[in-house]
Amino acid sequence: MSVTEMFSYLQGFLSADQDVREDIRKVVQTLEQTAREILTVLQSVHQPSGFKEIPGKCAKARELFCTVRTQIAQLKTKFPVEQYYRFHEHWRFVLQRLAFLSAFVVYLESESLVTRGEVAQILGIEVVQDRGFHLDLEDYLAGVLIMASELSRLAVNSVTAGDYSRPIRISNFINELDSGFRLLNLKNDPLRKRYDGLKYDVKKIEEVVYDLSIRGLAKEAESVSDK
Amino acid sequence: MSVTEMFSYLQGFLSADQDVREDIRKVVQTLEQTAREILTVLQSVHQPSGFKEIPGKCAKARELFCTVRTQIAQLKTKFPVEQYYRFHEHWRFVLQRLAFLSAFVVYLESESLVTRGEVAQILGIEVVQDRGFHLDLEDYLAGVLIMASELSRLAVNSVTAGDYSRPIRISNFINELDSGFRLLNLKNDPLRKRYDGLKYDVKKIEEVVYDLSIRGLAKEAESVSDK
Amino acid sequence: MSVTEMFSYLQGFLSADQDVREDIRKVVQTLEQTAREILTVLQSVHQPSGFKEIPGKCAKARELFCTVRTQIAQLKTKFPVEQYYRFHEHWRFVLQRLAFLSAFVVYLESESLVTRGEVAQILGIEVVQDRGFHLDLEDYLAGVLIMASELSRLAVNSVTAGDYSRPIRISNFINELDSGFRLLNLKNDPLRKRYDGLKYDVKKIEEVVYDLSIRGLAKEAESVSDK
Amino acid sequence: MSVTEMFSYLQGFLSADQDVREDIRKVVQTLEQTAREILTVLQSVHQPSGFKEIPGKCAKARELFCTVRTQIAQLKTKFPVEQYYRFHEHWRFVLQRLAFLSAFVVYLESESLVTRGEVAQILGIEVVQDRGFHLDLEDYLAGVLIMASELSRLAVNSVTAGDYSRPIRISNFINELDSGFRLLNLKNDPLRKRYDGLKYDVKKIEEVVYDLSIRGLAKEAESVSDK
Amino acid sequence: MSVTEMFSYLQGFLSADQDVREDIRKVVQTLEQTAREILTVLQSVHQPSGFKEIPGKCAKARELFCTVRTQIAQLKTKFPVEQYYRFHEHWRFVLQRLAFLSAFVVYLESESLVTRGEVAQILGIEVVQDRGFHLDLEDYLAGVLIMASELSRLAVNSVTAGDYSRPIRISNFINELDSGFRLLNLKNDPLRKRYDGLKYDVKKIEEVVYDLSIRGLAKEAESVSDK
Amino acid sequence: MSVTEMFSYLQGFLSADQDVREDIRKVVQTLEQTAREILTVLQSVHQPSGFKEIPGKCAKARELFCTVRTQIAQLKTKFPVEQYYRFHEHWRFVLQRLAFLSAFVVYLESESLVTRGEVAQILGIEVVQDRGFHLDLEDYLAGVLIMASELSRLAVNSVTAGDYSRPIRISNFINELDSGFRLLNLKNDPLRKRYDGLKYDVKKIEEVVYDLSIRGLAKEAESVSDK
Amino acid sequence: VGQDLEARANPASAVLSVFKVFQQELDIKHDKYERLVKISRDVTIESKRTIFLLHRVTSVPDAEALLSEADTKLEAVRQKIGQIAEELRGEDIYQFHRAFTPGIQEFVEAASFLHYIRHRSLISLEEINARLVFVGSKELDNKDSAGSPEALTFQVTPSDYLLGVADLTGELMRLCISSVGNGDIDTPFQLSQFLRQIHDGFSYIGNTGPYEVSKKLHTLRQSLGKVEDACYTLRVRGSEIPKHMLADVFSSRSALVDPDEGSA
Amino acid sequence: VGQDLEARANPASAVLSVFKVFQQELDIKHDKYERLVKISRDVTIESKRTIFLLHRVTSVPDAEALLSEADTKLEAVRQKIGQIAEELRGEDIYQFHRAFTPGIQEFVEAASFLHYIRHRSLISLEEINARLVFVGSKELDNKDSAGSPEALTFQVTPSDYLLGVADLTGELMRLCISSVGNGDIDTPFQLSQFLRQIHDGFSYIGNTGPYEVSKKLHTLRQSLGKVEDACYTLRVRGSEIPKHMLADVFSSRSALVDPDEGSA
Ligand SMILES: [Mn+2]
Ligand SMILES: [Mn+2]
Repeated sequence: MSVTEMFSYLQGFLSADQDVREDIRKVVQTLEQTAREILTVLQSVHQPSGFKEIPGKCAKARELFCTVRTQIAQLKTKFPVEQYYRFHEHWRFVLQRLAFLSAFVVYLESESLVTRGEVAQILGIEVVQDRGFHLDLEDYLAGVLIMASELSRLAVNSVTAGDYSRPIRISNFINELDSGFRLLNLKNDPLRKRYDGLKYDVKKIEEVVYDLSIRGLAKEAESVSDK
Repeated sequence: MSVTEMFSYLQGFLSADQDVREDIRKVVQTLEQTAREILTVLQSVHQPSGFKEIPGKCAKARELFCTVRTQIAQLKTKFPVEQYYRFHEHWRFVLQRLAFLSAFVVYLESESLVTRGEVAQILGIEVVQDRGFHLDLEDYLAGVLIMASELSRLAVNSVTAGDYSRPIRISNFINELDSGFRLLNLKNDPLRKRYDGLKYDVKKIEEVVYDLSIRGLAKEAESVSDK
Repeated sequence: MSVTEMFSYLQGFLSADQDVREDIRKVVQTLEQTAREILTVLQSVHQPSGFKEIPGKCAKARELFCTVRTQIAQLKTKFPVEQYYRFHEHWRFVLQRLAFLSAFVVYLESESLVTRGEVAQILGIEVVQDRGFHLDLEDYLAGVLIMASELSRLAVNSVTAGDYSRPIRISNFINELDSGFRLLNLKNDPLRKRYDGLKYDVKKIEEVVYDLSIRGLAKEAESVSDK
Repeated sequence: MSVTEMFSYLQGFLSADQDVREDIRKVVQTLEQTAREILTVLQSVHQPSGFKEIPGKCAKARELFCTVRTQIAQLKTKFPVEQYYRFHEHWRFVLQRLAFLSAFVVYLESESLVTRGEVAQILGIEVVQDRGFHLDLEDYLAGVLIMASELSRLAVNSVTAGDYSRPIRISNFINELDSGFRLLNLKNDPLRKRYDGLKYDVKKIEEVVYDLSIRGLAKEAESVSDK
Repeated sequence: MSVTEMFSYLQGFLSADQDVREDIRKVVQTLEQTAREILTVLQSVHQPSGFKEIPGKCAKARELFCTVRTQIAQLKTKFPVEQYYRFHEHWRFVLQRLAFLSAFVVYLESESLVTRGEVAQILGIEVVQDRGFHLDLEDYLAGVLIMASELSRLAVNSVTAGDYSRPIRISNFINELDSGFRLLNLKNDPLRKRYDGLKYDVKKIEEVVYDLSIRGLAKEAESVSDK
Repeated sequence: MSVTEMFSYLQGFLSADQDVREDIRKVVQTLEQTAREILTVLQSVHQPSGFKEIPGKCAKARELFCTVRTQIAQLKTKFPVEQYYRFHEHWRFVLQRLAFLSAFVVYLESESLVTRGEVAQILGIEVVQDRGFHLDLEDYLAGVLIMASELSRLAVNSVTAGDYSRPIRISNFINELDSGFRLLNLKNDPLRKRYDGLKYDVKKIEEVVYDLSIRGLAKEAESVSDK
Repeated sequence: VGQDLEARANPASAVLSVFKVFQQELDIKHDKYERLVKISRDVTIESKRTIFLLHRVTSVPDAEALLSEADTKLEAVRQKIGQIAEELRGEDIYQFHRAFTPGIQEFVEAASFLHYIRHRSLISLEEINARLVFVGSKELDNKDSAGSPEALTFQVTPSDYLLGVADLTGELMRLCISSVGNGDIDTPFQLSQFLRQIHDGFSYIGNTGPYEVSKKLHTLRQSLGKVEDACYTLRVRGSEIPKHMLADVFSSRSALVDPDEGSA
Repeated sequence: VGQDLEARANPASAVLSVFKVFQQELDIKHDKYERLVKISRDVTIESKRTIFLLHRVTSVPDAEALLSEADTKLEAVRQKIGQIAEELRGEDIYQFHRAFTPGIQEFVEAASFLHYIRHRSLISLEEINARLVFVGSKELDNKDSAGSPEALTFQVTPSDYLLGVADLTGELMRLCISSVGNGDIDTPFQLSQFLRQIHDGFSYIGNTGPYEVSKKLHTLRQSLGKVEDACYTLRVRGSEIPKHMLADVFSSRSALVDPDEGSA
């Protein structure tokens, strides 16, 4: 085989790789679009009027997650499954956003922490790597941390909207999350940096609860929720 | 499962990942050591005295590649084969050096371009990804480009050592290589940058040949090699 | 001695240095793990339920400091004592965290400022450099400043938990600390930056006391503590 | 002891530390001044006229090294010897420059590689840390690498000045040095980056030798030096 | 003049410049020390006990300003008067602090805004640039803004100390100041950033007044001060 | 129009913009492919054997320029003609390469400098901006400068191929070009950097001519071409 | 000029004569670029001053007078943009875009700020562009109205518009904090609503916008946080009114509890 | 202006009236700064063009004519610097230094380049400053010579001078490479000598100079390397002459071997 033949042959590999990346990029773009739409739907919970409509908003988001699953199904067809990490950077960002959105929907619905398995299910992917396109642990954790910061904003806006009990529930939830993260031995990577942000969220929410407590609104909230 | 249990469980994954990376790093260090030893063996070809000993040096290098194969064999045991790209960054640098060293040995032995398959064989790895730990196409090409730059140095030192025919042969070889690379549609990545360096090697070698020509040394070389 | 012999000999030094650093890194990782565990124990004081259990929590933390002492004892064996500052960066971060944890325990126990000597004792190290592995003054001060920020959080959470007198005591303590720091002539370094954060803690705590005062809760607190 | 007393006491330490650093800075400034003067003396060897005066220039530099020794002697008195690494950053830069200048003088005098011991002797310091103010291995190596780059410049200017044999000797020397460095397992630090520059120096000098060879000037040089 | 002579001349200039800066730095350090002492004296006004002692504290601060004047007098001798802005950065920070301290003393004494002229007088410097070492307008304004932030803290602590009329007077004062600042067209510089902070001070004070109003404490305060 | 509608509208615009860019990128890739093919055809002139085939190679290149014209025609349809500079960056690089290739073909054919109009004609585009898709002056000049560097290489290889008159003609041509470029006032942009490279090309060619002169080969060449 | 010396040396050189033309073309272009940079700097400064002026709206009694003063200032900026349009007459505006984009963004910021204060809504790109139509080369000079009525327009690009609006949010945040300080509790709630819409708009656009927008998103998020915090504080403290001496509050600070009377 | 509205609202406010004065003071300062930035940009551009013109010196026959053209151009730059000096009249020049330092550095580069070409030596800071003395406010306007003969001077700072000279070395390197290309082998050796002196001067100053100088030292070292390489090449190739048809060379390229005839 001459050098020319050899390089022609190699070019085939390069083209194939570029085509795969091009294909992935396109699907990822549609995924990003859908993720932004879900975000738009869920962000309305910060509106004073949005509080009553949470179940409706969640249902709406759940519908859009169908689209997400279809799009991810398409994404899976674009490359051999064992090359997940070869192309990981292409979808890592959007996958973290989607993990966040899943976690946020689940929290709004049930005030509980979504598990990695649940996120995988919502997105129509696997948890464990050997079973196919999966949710990397770091990406799941990043999604959870993005949600924590959204919840600290929600605590503030709940009060503005006159809901005094939600912040207290958020506070408990976030504290539990913080303890959980303290069990992890994180490397000095982007995830660690994101985790360092969590303590600001914790503090912010504690201050909201404090404001309610000192004005006797926390008790009021409790008694309301007791009924 | 409580949040605490969940995070304890997740920590298991993180620890495992960190251990794998630690193990990989250690084996990669031994590989780097061996690569430096092979380089030291091959560097002697640039010495005036080294020109006659090329076959011996190549044999010596071939022996050291045995060690490389053993070390790569160890490396393979450190992580699941389908996670190659997850840890690629750890060995990418040394693998490119080893591809260069393989290409250089083969060139010194036969004045021909090593194929990706041959490099894989020398290193005891696969060409195609699905068959296991393999040589990424980009890493192979990077190795070839490092060799091109080494050859421009060799052309210069050949003249110093009084060998006037080798630069002309190198020139032909490098021109062929250059044409080959021109068939490739490279992305704007480190490889592309390395390839941009090739034209300086081509030019340098052409200038060596020019220097020989204008002094009538090129003809002399031809007539010698004709005999 | 030939150049080759000389460099072989020098490589011995480099390897030894790398081994020492590797050893240090490993022990430091275990220290970080223990520090996170102590933090988890002490974090519970921010919970409404945690206020009564402070003595118990402190005792628990004191126990874990035994582990810290054992780990630091190991750390000391990893390098010659006079090269403390050569490797300082490796343990500086965790040592500041441990100084903070010591200061926090001591404050929770006795509402007094831990001295550098006490911290050194808790960690099983020296105060003065010439006597061995010691606590750098800057690291001690950094630990104290981290505690100040933790106390501003504690003041907030005390109110939530219905303890109205603790914030006032914290306020006095932090004011004293602030005056103390004002005696120091700090360079423009990370410590200075941390110290700049202290004034936000002071202000926050003053606002908590204000909130109590304007609602007549401060007096209530005093009368309670008078009894 | 009140907090105020405690901080007054601590301020004593901080002031002492700042005074030490101030003192060190001042001596280091005088050292830098002397180092620049030595450099100015030695740089004249690049002048066409400077070649004959090398012994004189070296003698001049040797005299200035007396000043250096006096200044370093002063430096040593400014801080406790076991705190070398605490203040290392203050003199690291100038010590590397001085190691370079020592290596350059020794090379110009004897065309041999200065040992770490010789540099230490020229500067009036120790080699081994436990014996006092010493020359860190990395600083010695950095100095040697700076010299390598100066020698590649010298090879060029030697030719311009009509000295055709010096570049060939420099080439041999640098090749030996390169082999030496290849024995070292350098970390990914500034020293490694500097070492990466060595290969450009090697190549540059090889090209000078090539230019001489192809014009028959190398032989001429040899025959001259044979006499 | 030869190139060497020219550079010697320039080097002389640069050395002189460095010496001047060194001298300035030293005096500035003593100024910073005195400024911190004045601050410590004035900080006590935030203490409940401190409110009655304001005149005494102000007198104490006035005394310390004598030291400031002496120190600034020394500073003036360190550089040619027409090169004020060449070295401005060295004392800008401390001058702003001193302007703040002057403004704070004057406010505490007379509840009025210190004029630029008064600050200049307190510090023993000029107002107008051409008359010598002067107070830059931006530095005066920065000092005033630092005071505004201190006053918002004072309003909070006044309430804690049971003084309900002071916050209202502070509120009027700060509002007038705010109107003044609104007239200025600032660049995107540190002053602008500080001015943005003023809005938060105004807001904080408004909140204090509001808290007093809804509790009828504002009226009480007015009637007290009316008497 | 509501804020949401406005952002939808803007998003539409941005998406459209992205689509246009995507379309442009694709056509530009095909252009780059063709440009590389033309280059490969023309590269053979550097081979000893290639000198006789210049006319044939030029013809071959001319054919490939038909493809270029078709591809540029497609490119033109991808965006509104008056927004040339909005997307300029996408094709600037390839257009400069194509200008170079046009200039090189024209030089090889007629040893004259291609005009901007001729390049435009070869590429099927306009010269003047208001008439549509045109050749920016800077891009034309960049192309000419790339050719200059190619000609310096050609001068070297001509000698190797035994053609001693071509370098002298190239020398005259390049000198004229150099005079032309000296008339321009360039900004500190890539073109300026490229123009700085021209000086090295001129220098290189001068050296070739010098080498021919001292060997009497230049005269020989002239007398040959005089015939 | 130097080229003449050259030309005299090689009178017949075709190359030199075309390069002489090139020299002119390049110099003309660079000169135009420079002029645009200078006008853009003026536009920036005057726009910034308009923004400062507008912040005074919360502290003056006669807001209308101030707004009309802002109109006058912006009209002057508009005239400067007219100069830019004049320079760009017949040019591809993207060719010189980098020269004037900072000024145009600042103008969008100022114009949209004024528009918000007056109309409590977001000015659209079309509304901005509609104002940037200039008739004749000296529009102000009314005597010359018989001259060529050729309309000259300047088109703000969607990207510049977006970047200007992103900066507007910072000014709105400042306005919000000032309003609280001035005892106006209506404006903050209005502003938080409005800012949230813009924030949601930007997050809808996400990373499809120009790179600089993504960079500004962080600041935008912070501004929104500050405004939301301010509203939160107002709400929390408002919750205490009923429990303490309510009558008092009504009499002394009626504005606080009557949200319809905020300073619009 | 807005302040009037304010003042009308609080007619008695002393605070507002002093802040009105502050507003003026700040605006005057910022306006001056802006004007200086603009003049500085002009100085930069014209200096750069002078440098380009000077590079033509190796390719024109009548160097003197070109140099006098450069003189004229630099005189225009000087006038612009006169405007800067006018703006700075009575001011502390360091107050606005950041506004005009880029222009002044470029002027130093151009003036020292011209000086080198003419005198083959480094212009001193004093020589530069001696030229920046302006008599009267409109020095060019000679009719007005009866007016105030008050001398206005501009003082280039040593730092700006050093930074300009550091940049000069880049131009000298370009000149050197061009010279080789034009067959002038004398100039490169002269230049390498001169550049080496400047290089040694800068390394003597080391890190005691302003921070920007240290940054430029690397480029300076590279330029010196290029010039030394060029001289090396000339020497190496020169070594071959005696061995091949020496007569030929003498006849056809006498300039090459007669170093006294280089284009000075
Ligand atoms: Mn703004
Ligand atoms: Mn320049």
